[in-house]
This record gives sequence, C-alpha cells and structure tokens, in this order.
Amino acid sequence: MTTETGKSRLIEDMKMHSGQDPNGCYQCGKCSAACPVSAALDLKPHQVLRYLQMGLENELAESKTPWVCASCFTCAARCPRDIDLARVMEGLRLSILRNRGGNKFGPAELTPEQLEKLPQQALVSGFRKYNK
Amino acid sequence: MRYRYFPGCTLKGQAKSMEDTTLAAAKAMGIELEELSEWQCCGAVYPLYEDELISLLSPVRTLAAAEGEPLVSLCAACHHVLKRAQELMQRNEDARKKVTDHLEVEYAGEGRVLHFLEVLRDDLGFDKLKEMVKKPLEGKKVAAYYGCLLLRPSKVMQFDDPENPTIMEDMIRALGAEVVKSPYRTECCGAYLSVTEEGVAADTVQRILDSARRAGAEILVTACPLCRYNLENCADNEGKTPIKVYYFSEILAEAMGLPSESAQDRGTKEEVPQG
Amino acid sequence: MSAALNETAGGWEPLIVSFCCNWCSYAGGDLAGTSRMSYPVNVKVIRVPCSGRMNPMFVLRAFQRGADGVLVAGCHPGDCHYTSGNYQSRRRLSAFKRLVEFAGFEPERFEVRWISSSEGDKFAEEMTSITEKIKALGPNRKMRDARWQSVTSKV
Amino acid sequence: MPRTGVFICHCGTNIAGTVDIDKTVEASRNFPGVVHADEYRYLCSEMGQDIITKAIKENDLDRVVVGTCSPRMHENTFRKAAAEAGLNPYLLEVANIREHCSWVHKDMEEATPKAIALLRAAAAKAALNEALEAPRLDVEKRALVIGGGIAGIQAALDIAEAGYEVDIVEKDPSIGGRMAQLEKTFPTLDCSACILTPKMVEAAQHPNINLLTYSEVDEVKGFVGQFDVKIRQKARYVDPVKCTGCGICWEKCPSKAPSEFEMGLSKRKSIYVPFAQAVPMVPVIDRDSCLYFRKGRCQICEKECPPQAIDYEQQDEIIERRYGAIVVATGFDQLDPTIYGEYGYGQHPDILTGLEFERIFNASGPTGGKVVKLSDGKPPKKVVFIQCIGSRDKARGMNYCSKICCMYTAKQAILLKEKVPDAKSYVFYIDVRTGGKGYEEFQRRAAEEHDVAYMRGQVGKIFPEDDHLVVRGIDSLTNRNIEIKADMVVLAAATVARGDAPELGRLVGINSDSYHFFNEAHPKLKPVETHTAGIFIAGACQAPKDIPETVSQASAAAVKAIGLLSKEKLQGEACTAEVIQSDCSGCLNCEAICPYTAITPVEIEERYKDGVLKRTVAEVNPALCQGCGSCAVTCRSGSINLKGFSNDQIMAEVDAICLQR
Repeated sequence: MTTETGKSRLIEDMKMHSGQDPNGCYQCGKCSAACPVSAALDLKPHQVLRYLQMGLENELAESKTPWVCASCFTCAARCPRDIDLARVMEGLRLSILRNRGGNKFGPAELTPEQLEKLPQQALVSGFRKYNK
Repeated sequence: MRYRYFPGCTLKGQAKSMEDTTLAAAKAMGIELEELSEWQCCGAVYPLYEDELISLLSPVRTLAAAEGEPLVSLCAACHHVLKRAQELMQRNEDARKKVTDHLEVEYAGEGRVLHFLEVLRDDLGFDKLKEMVKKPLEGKKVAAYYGCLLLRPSKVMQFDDPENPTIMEDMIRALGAEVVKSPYRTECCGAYLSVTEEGVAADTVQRILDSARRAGAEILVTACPLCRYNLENCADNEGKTPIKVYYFSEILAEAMGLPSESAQDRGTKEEVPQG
Repeated sequence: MSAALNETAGGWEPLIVSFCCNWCSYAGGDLAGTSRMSYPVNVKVIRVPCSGRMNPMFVLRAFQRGADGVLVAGCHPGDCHYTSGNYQSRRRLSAFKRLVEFAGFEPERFEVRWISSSEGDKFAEEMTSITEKIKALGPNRKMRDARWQSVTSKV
Repeated sequence: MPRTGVFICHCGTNIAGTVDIDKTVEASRNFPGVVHADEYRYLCSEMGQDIITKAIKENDLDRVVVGTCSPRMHENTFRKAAAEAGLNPYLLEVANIREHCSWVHKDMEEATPKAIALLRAAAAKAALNEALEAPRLDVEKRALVIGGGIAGIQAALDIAEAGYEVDIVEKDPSIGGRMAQLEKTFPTLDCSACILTPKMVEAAQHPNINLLTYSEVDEVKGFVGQFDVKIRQKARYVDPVKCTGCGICWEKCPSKAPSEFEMGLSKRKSIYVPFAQAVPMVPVIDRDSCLYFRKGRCQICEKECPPQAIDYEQQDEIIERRYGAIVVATGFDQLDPTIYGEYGYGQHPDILTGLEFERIFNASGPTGGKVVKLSDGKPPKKVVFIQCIGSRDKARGMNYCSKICCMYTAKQAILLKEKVPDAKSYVFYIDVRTGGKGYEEFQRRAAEEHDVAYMRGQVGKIFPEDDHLVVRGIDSLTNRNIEIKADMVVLAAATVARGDAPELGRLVGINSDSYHFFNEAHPKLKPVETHTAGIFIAGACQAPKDIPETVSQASAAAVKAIGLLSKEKLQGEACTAEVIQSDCSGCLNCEAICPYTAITPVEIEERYKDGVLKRTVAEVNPALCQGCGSCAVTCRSGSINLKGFSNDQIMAEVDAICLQR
C-alpha cells in the first residue's frame, strides 16, 4: 500500500525543467488513446501523470515508458489540459539519467549493419535521448 | 527566388538523393539555394528540457549564419529543430542571451525558417508548379506520409493543419499523380525507436504501411530520412502489395523530367561530414 | 515642529490613510472587523464609491497634511461594481506611483491593492504590512506642509 | 457655519468596550460646527432613532454625524430617521467606529483617538454635504423578451400573465428555439414537441404577447424603465395577414437549401417554415437560394398562393418602441467539432454531433424518425458516443463543463436501444455528471438496463476503414487501448455562446465572460439580473443549462421584470456626477470612460463679447449615472464633481484625519 510520500527530488526536477505541472491532468486518457506506441508502454501516458501526481518516484524510474516514447508530440497536440507530455517524458528521462546515473544506450550496442544503414539523424537523436 | 540552404548531415549521406533531386528541381524552377558555408549538425533533436541550452548552440549558430535571409532545409528533423530553436530565441530572452553570448553572435529570432515544401506552396505556388511539370505522374497512386516533425507542435511549426494537413497532397496533385489519403499519414513511424526498440517501431510502421495499402497507395512520399529508413526497413512486407517509399523531392524531380534515382539504388558511399 | 511629524510622547507613530472602494475593499474592512481580526491603529480608512474615483490629488493632499503612507484598495480586476472603474484606477495609479517615486518618495509609501469583500484576512494583512514598512522607513518629510498642523490645530 | 449634531452609539459593549464614549463625546463637541453631541446604548433601536430625530428638531440641527457600525449596515436606518425630522437624508454622515475601529483594536488608549479621528472626518465631510434628491423615473409598462426559445416563451408568458404587455423578438421565422429541435427530454423521456408546442401556441394567442419573429434588435437606448428599442422586422416576402399557412407554396417551390432546423442534414425549400409546428405558420422566402431573387425567374409561389400573400417587394420594417424592462434569452450554439481533426467530423456522414443525432430520432427529421446511417440508410449496430468534445478543454475548446451532455448522451443511448434493439452503444467519458432530480437514476438505467457500455477514457482518433469507422480509444480503468469498429460516432460537442452574443451584449449594454456567456450581476444572489438595471437574463445565454433550469431562470427573470414594471416610479441614484458646464472644455474624455453611457455631448450657448457662442460640453444623465466617479477623475479641467463624494468632501476628510493629535 502506498501512503503519502514526501517531495521527490526526481519529480521536482522533472517539473522544474519541463515547465509542466502534472496536477493539471484530470486523467481523461486522451494522450494514451492517441499515443502510437501506447500498446508497448508498461505505464500509459495518463498513468505516468497520475504516478507523478501521487509522487511514485520508484515506479516511474523503473518504467519502460519514458524510454519507449519517441517524442512524436501527438499526446501534447491533443491534450485538453494543455500539458506537454513530450516535455514531461523528456524531463523524466533526464531526471532519471541525472539523478540515477547511467546511460541507456551507446554505440557499442549497434551492429555494424545498423551503423552502415541508419541515417545519421537516427544515431545522433538516439544518443541525445538516451545518454547524458 | 533566392534562399540560404541548410542541408544537414543525413542529406550528405544516406539521404543524398533528397538533396540531389531538390537541387535539380529547384534549379529548373528558378529557385536558388545557396548552401551555408561551414555548416554544422542541426542538433538532431530539439531539447525539450528547458535547461539543455547546449543542444541549442548548433541550431542557433545555423540560424545566425543565415543573416536574416530566408533559410531553407529539406530534412524534416533539421527543419523542426531550426524552427523550434528560432521560436525559443524569439520567446525566451534569458535563453537567447545565454546562447548568443556563448556563441558570440547576434541573433534575436529574425528571418524566415522554411521547409522546401513551404517554399513551393507559399512562395512559388502549386499552380505555378503545375505549369512547370514536364512529365505528369499520371496514373500513379501516391500517398503522403507527414510523420511528426513537420506538423507538431503546430503552434510553433505553423506548417499546416496538424490533423488534416494538405500541403503534400496539393503537391502530389500538382505533379499530376492521383492522391491517396491514409488515416495514418500523421502518425509517428517510431523514429529512433528503430535503434532501441525495434519491435515497437515495427508495429508503428506496419500500421502506417498497411493503412496506405488499404487506401490503395503504390507510392508513399516523405520528407524525413528517418521515416523513410523505418518505412523501408522495419516492417514485414512478405506477400503484401509492395509500396515504394520516396522523398517528396524525388517525385518532384521526376515530374519535372529530371533524373531522380533514389539513394537506395546508388548506395551510401559518400563522405559524411563531421558535425 | 515635533507635532508636525506625529511624534507623541511615546515616540513616533506613522499615519496611514487608506482609501477603500465601497463595494469590495471597504466591505473587506468590515469583514475584518466582524471576524475580530486586528491591524494597527495607524490606518484610517476613507470610503470612496470606487477606486476609479481616486483622484491622485487626494493622495498628494494626504502627504501634504502629514500622512506617512497611503494605500488605495479596490475590487479585483474584473470584479468592479461599476464594471471598469478599477481598470481606470489601475492605469492611472500605476502611472501616478511612478510619478510619486520620481518626486523622491520611497515607493513603499504609496501602494494600490485589490481586496475583495470576502478577504477580511487580506485586508488586515495589507494594513499591517504597510504599517510595518512605513515604520521601518520613518516619518515622511516630502511635500509636507509643516505649518498646516500648527495653524489648523488652533482652530 | 453648519449646525452639526454628533451621536455616538455604544452598541452594547461592542463599541463602548474599546472606545471611551465619554471622551469621544467631549472631543466631538470641539469639532468645527458641532453644536450638539450625545450618546446612547443602541442608536439603531427605535429609542435611539427617536433621540436623533428629537435632537434635530430641538437643536435645529442641519447636519448629523452618527458614530456607529459600518454605513453598509445602518446608514439607511439613520437617513430615514433624519428624514423623519425633516432633514434631507443626504445631510447625514456615518463614522464607522465599530468594524473599522473597536472590533479591530483592543487597547482603549489607541482605539479612542482613532474613533475621534474618524468622527472628525465625518463631521468635516458632513459640513460640506448638500441636500440631494434621488431622481424619480417613469416606467414604461411593457417588457421586451429577446429570444423565442423555451426561456423567452416562459418569461413572456409569466410577464403577460401578470398583466403586462410583452413583445418577443425572435430572429428565426418561428419561435421554439433549441427545444423544438429535440426528440425527447431527459430524465422523463417525454416528447419535447408535445410539451413545447402548447406553450408556443399559448404565447402566440396570449392577448398580452406580441410575437415579432424573423426580427432582430437593431438598437437599444435609454435606461431602466425607459429603454428605447429599434427592432428590425426582416422582410418575409409573405403577407402574414393574408397567409393561411396552407403549405402550397413550399410544396411547389422548385429550389432548395440546407435546412437550418435540421442542422443541415436535409434540405428545405427556398420558401419555407422551419418545421411542421412552426409558430407563426407563415413561411419566409430565403433570398439567397430563391430562383426569383437570384435569377429573376420562377414566381411559382406567387402564382400558386391561393390568398395571394406573396409579396416580393416587401421591405425590412423598423419598429421603434419603448420598454420598461428587457429579458435577454438568446440561448446557445453547439461547438463545431471540425477543429478536432482527429475525430474526422465533417469528413464522414456517420460522424455526428449530439444535436444532429437528435434530429435523426425525430419523426419529422431527415430520416423520418428511422435511426439509420446517413451513409447507406442502414440501422447502426455499433454506436460510439464521445463526451466532452470541446468541453473541459482549455487547449483547443472551452474550459467549462457543458453540463447537459452526460444526460443527453444517456438519453440518446436509451432511445437508440429502443429504436434499434440489437444496437450496442459505447460511451467514452471523463466523468459522468448527473446532478439533478432523477438524473443519476436515469444514467444508471442506461448503463444497467439498456446495455450501454461506459468506458472511462477518451478517444484519440477516428477514421473510416472499409464500411465502418475505426474508433481508437482507451479504457483508463483497465489501461487498455480499445479499438471499436463502429457504424456511427456521436460527438457531444460543447455548448457554446451564440456567435452573435458579443454583438448583442454590446447593443443591449450587458457584459459577458470570456466565453461570451452573459454575466449575471451576482453569481449567487443576483443570478438573473445584469449590471445594467432593468435588463435580465435567462437560459443558456448565461451558461450551459438544461430545460428545467432554463425554465426556472426564465420565471425568475420574469418576476424581476414584473417587480420593476409594477412600480409607479423608480428611484434613481442620488450620488451622481455633475458637470460644471461653464468650466467644461468639451474634450469628452468623460464620455469615453463612462461605463453607463450616461454622459453625452450637448451644445450650449454662452454670451461671448457682444454675441452668443455655441459650444459643445458634456452632460450627465442622472437617470443613467450610477455614481462611480471615474469621470470626475478623468476630467482635465476638474469640471465634473460627484455629488456625495465631491473633491472637497474627500479632501476635508483627509485633512480631518491627518489632524490627529
């Protein structure tokens, strides 16, 4: 059972840097309905906001969701509460990388074939999103 | 019509044909694209984290290098980053000061930042384009695939209606082809997930391709090298009607009667500039 | 001369004149009373129909006559009983505040606040806060007509 | 020098506990002009008031100062007492030594000098008070109701029943409004037309009600009791006296246009009545689609009309009339959901709004009451309802809740099940809001007895695929993505203010909120009044509302109007602004600043050298002026003063307060 939690450093960092306030969310789920990768998320976007509202830092840090989000901005475009979820996800990624350390992805993980064929754009953006 | 032109890394590598065909078509249309000298990477992704100013150095340097002249790019990702960096420079004085002080440049968000499609629509006009077509793409069923980066966030990109865009369809129509619309034309292809979460990207791409097929498309056009990579490499198309993926500029060049071989056909042997 | 600076035997106490609009802030003051809140006795309220009625001349007159601080209070923007009076006063008095500062007054001596009829607590807080600020600043000597007190007090 | 009397109230111990009454009375005797000072335990009591009236008479007082509670409490009580003694009530001033003194201070040493200062200020002001008269205004015993929907009809009937004349101005060719478009009403499921039509007929036949349909308000001037209104009665091209409503003209008319009443789902003729039960049953010709007006040929209606009522030469007519009170009841519009591209509204005939679906149910609607898809005429087997389309949406829509959608969606789902028993419906909702008598029970019936699947969540995308619509949503209770292959989608589009509401608000002189809904004077205690005296609001033009609430509000507005009309004379504001015209330079800054349009330019003649000089100056209409005083401040030449709060009076108070030792 979860009881009240104190202020979470990770969540406060996320709020400050993304400029987004999770409390604006009323859990309509439109983000999750619109998200093209919703099916692959262990926490749907609206759940991420709910977990942020409840201060469930550990669950968020362990979730796959921020790493599966591709920053396509569909959620932000359709949110009736004007919350930029793409920024929330980015904020979470960076807060997790900064507060908990570790890079999520590096060149070593790529096959020579991928290195050959992938557009430069994909490599640079992948490294940017997953490393700090 | 004269523009400063920012190619970006990918256009000198895997997406060389997008640059070649655009430059050829532009020349034929009397549009002059003057490549910025000593340009560097656009930054690839726009930093959504407000204190990530370091990621803005590169796009702002590019914006400042345009010296207030209209700046055109072709790659959807480059255009996205440049346009959003420009908007931040206009909106956030603090960020502007930090970035420009560091770069030792003067830049306050001036100048038009355009995607080449916008040049065709707003400056040349699709009616004019239609007149310039030498080999109309008659009988070809072409679907546009917009993806994310050109459309969203619409308040900043101001590219087209983010849910019902028409710019690519209008171009396709001007080139004489038959427009086919698929409901997934504005959905994400999975972007760099093809690197980290292949399964997820496979799903998103499959949906996009299947929906285009269902709509009867033979050709899918895009303005993004990464979209094209994903559309061509991530889905399982065994036993299904083939769909060719082209850059918008390739069908443009073809309709203009210019050589338009795709990067895929000629390999990727070009030198990649460091950036 | 000491009388002119409101210095009583117990030491100097500031005089603050507050102009309150009838519909919101004066009623807020009433509520502060009904709720038995307390604020310093230094503040004396003059009722005006609307903050839009505030002629900057009234403020200067108060300083001239020995006030150490002036607080104008009106309805919150959008809540004006007369629709737009507080918008008028907001524009007028913010320009006037710059003028007062230009004339050499400390900016704390003249303030404008929006206090609704339900904000008895805010009324008391604002009155306390301005009194404390003026106490810290000391007596106002700008624009004061020192003769006036001694002449009129004889009447 | 005035003869002022000062009276100090103990208010039991409320004042006397903190303020030294004796000291205060003594100090008061020394104020300039004070000839009498007294105190009493409770001045507001009858005994207390007697003390004041007696003292006025005995001491020949011409000014009175009462040191007591807030003037917002008892100023009127004491003014009446003064008037009883023959003193003009505006010669009395109140010093608030309770709320602003004894109740907020604890130390008698501190509170007593403050009470004295406040009394001194009141006495200084009173010395400059003048006798004022509140203007007495005439009342025109007739009301205008703008809008002929259920709110306007109800308000008009109530006013008419009270014995006053009422004109209803309706911009459409028939009264009835939105309610006439509805099939059945929640939560009782009685047929909307069956309960509305009798009211429409009653309004049309009432001797005190005059219907002005196909008419609009062009201009409103004047003020409470005397609004001068210009009404444009648009040309119908049909003589309403000759017309019998036989219907031959619209039967024979060869040209068509989309029907407004049917939300554009079907066509009507160019000469038409909007619906079968229209009141009055007199058609209008729509110039934009009529062949004769477009091409100068046809005239079939003229040839066919048995009583020869067609008149192509008819012109708009301007009616000028005076009204004592106005009720604004102009209703609402439905948000156009095309702004939500992801829902595909407007791109597929089976994606409808709530109001459009309402017409599909109706026996006289576009499908003749058969619930079928507009795409292929087959009954829909799977219908998805989506709530909050544009409501509760601060990004692209309206930040408020539209209030009626949860209920009408439940109603439509139930009606669907009745008409198409094997249909399945799904409702995507954020919260279900069912405040209202019998509402919760009704909604639960839909979910429990009529097989309506409520899905807590929203829809991200709708698009056609093969012969159905793919609806991709989420159920946020299981966190599962849902894909429904639906036959029809109904969007509960937000209730929004009429597009012309801002213009009408400006015309009538009432203000609106940021959504263009008209503002009530007080959200709790004056829900049907506006900030403009004599103008009342009813129905959904104020905020989204259901029918019962609209009808209650309409009756409330009617009562307010009746109360006003029943008065012989109205008492205006006494403390009004006044222009010293000899000083006025005629810049008219005051005219621009006045929120009540009470200031107008007038031409005056002044002697100048040997001749007469004509010049323009400002003039205040005391009947319109509410006494805010903004004009007095804006006047560059200082030639406007506010009676009761003049520059001199306020500065006398400042002086008296500053003289504090």
